Amino acid sequence: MDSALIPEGAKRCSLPKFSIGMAIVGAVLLWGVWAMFLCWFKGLNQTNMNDYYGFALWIWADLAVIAVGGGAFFTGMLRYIFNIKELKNIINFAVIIGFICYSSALLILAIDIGQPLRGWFIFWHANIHSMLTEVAFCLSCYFAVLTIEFIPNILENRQANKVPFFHHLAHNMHGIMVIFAATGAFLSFFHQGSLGGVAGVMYGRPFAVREGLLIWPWTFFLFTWSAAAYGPSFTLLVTKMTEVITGKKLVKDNVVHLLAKISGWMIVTYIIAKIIDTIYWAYVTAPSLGFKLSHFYTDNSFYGYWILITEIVICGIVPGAILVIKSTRENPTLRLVAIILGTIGVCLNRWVMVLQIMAVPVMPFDTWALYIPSWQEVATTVLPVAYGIMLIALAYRYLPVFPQEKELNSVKPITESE
Amino acid sequence: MTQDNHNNAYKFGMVIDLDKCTGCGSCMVSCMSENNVPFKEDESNKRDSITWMRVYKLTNGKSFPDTEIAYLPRPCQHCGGEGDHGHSPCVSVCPATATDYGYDTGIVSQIYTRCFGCRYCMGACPYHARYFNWWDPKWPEGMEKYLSPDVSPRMRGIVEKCSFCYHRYQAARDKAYYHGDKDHIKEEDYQTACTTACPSNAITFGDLNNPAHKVHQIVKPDPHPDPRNHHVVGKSRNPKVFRLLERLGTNPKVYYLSEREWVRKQGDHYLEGEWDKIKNHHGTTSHG
Amino acid sequence: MSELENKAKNDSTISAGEKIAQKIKDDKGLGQGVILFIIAFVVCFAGSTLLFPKLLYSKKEQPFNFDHYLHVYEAGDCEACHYLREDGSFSGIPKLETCMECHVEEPLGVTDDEVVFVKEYLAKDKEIPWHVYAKQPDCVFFSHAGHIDTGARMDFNECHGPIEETKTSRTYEENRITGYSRDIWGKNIFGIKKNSWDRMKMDDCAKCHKEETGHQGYCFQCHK
Amino acid sequence: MFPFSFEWVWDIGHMIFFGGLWYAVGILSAGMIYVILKAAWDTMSESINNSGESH
Repeated sequence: MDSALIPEGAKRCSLPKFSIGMAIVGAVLLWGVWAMFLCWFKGLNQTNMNDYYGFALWIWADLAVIAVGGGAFFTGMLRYIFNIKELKNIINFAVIIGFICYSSALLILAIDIGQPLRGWFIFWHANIHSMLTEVAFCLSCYFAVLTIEFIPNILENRQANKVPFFHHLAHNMHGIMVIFAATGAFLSFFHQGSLGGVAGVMYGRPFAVREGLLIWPWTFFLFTWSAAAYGPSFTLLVTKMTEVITGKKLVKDNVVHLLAKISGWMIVTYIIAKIIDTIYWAYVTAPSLGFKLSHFYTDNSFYGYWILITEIVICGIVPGAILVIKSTRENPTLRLVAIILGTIGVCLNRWVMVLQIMAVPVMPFDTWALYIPSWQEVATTVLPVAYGIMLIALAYRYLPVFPQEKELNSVKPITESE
Repeated sequence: MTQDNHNNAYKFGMVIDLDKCTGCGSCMVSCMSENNVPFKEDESNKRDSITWMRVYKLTNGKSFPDTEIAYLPRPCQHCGGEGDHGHSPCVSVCPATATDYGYDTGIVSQIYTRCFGCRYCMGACPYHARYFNWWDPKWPEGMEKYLSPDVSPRMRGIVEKCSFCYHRYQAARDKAYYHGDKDHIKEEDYQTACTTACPSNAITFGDLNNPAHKVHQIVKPDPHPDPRNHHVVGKSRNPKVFRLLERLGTNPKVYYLSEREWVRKQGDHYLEGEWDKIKNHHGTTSHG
Repeated sequence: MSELENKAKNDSTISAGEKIAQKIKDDKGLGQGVILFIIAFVVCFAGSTLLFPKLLYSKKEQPFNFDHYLHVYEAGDCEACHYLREDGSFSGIPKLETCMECHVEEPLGVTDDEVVFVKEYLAKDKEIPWHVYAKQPDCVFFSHAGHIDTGARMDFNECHGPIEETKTSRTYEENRITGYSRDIWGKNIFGIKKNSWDRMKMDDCAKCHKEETGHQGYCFQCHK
Repeated sequence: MFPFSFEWVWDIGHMIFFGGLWYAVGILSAGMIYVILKAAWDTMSESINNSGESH
């Protein structure tokens, strides 16, 4: 029915089958949208946040999607600025994932603020000394960059490309993409960093505070580094998931291996920096404020040392090692384990740097604060996932996302797919 | 406010005698009614109800018969920030400049119509002095007529906190203008609601910069940075006076006074053996 | 085959740029398009400048007309009714009690407005619900003591305009969204200011403070 | 955000921060304008060339 829209030579499942899949995900999306409107019209009392625990589950989701969305800027930087040719086979998909992540992040921020109609104050009345201001500016600008990077791919749709203007526009945009990618890399560097700075500058919170360079605490650099390290892992993970669901091979192994290798080396270097940072914080920064490390990890039912070990060893050193060593990297199972662990690791890091901070008591006579998210918070956190699945499905069905798809799937007919 | 006023600025502060405090809660009640704090339908969850002034209960952790109790009222600490330069934990992080540090008074403001409710300041404040309006403000019927016209009520979705009853400072300044001496607000003309309401006179309020004010005489603030930690300024030279979490360098303007060592020790975190070294260290000079 | 194509075929040696220029010149629809654009622009412009303020502001008449000119003449000066109290606070618009210092239960004149005043308010001992042109939003603290003779020695015309010369009370306009008086945002929809009293937004306060004191002020100086 | 807004101060911090911001915004918008104009130009010249060659 919609075969005229489907990329030439590509096999896609039937429209009814596709529609049923979309309807199921769409139902989840609507649930999230309903919760979103509840938060907007009834206020943040719909959540289980309180004055002790002022950041919700979705703020973690916000930081996490931005972190894993870092694959777009880093892959883009490698493709366009360092001119690594192989990556052109995955850059489209990396951009789409980035686009989903960043649009979700902006949406979450719009739900999170208590007075959404005043959201523009952050731009208009900007306090440039606040890390959050830098986040807002760079996030919005970088979202514009991702949109610009996504547009040519949309215009390459079979029907759209027949319009001469669109054809030329897509072609010309490819021509100067290096400029957009460079601007994107610049913006990304700062907003990823500023998100890390958000926690690092809170000198009233010994669990979060870090010393640093000039105005930037070390978390600034660690966040940028970790997004660049784990982002490509997430890109690979989503590619793998898409391959499993569609039952097709979409990207050649050499491309996957290259990106995995880059991600691996970035993870290894990051985790070394992270370990140094953790040790310095545990043995110098925190004790200078009167805190022992055990203060942050004991006397409560949830935040134990396990979280530190999981983040650094299981989800840091392990995936880093797997991806760096050639034999394990080229083993599909181990590689999958590594990219899953890596994605969990960076998400866990964001959880620690935004929510655990709220839980740790600072005044000596104060108590741990724990909270359980309400269904509205869960629904609005699931919302971006449903939205992401729908957008990827639509993009995969109608846009030439994977340049190698035709070549890889031309020999034998492939099973039906979504 | 002229620039030269910057030089002989006020620095309003408070000292609370924890040995006099009985934990009666008068300060909390007077604060709420003075500052138009709204009610919640169900006030049983204290973690999302608004209490600009909150009384904490401290114990020495010993079992009967050695148990001792102290109460610690906690208003906004009006931090001067690291080095007392005005970069308070909350002010420096607010993305929309909805809160600023008044260099003329040392008071940290909160502008309700500017705040858009990102709650970053709440995360940055270690004292939990900032409160979010989770609900629309509501008062029992007819009670809106008793609201103070000098204090702006707050809307849902924004952050609020103790202002050291700033409207009383504004009124005192008007009075000083009328009497032709705008640069000298009398001690008795500007007192916060909690200070005047405390039945045991535990709270003393005034200008920390003015040696004639009682608060200055009790605290004897050291104008020089602490040689052991340059972020800390205004340490008390009175050995019985301490501030909450002084080592973080937030430089609060609320001081606490207690004869009891275990109470003073609860003001901050100390590693093993540190307290014994630190407890006798006060401002650089003993005469003040 | 269109006229354009003919031309292009006949004259294939000229460059692409010249062709496009020619194409534009030949396009008879262009003139109509330009006219349509201008009309649309004028409609939108007029709509936004003339209609929008009408939609945004509701008009309210004062309870009855008040003759400032006559009252200043009779009472001697402004301070007879608007004065500073001893605690430095400002009396604002006088209550009925102050009016009754002169209007002792009987009219002093014969105007219709005075009839309304006596019948509706004086006889019923009811306060007059004046609409206050200069009323600032609730979050604003304004110190009269700090600005008039006791403080910065400003003339009240600077903010209120020549109100002592007015014989009638103008219509009060209220912003339907914010509920603020139109005098705050200003009469001119583009925010152009001719007189110092045309507008009283935060930026206007800050500008004067900056000029006079060297600092635009900390938030709490003017907020509550 | 703009030099006429209340919070603006002509200090080094504002100049660096907003300098960087407006620089990035400027590059992005200039790039997009250039690309759109060039695409329009290409489309027009192509349509003229094609119509010329089609006969």
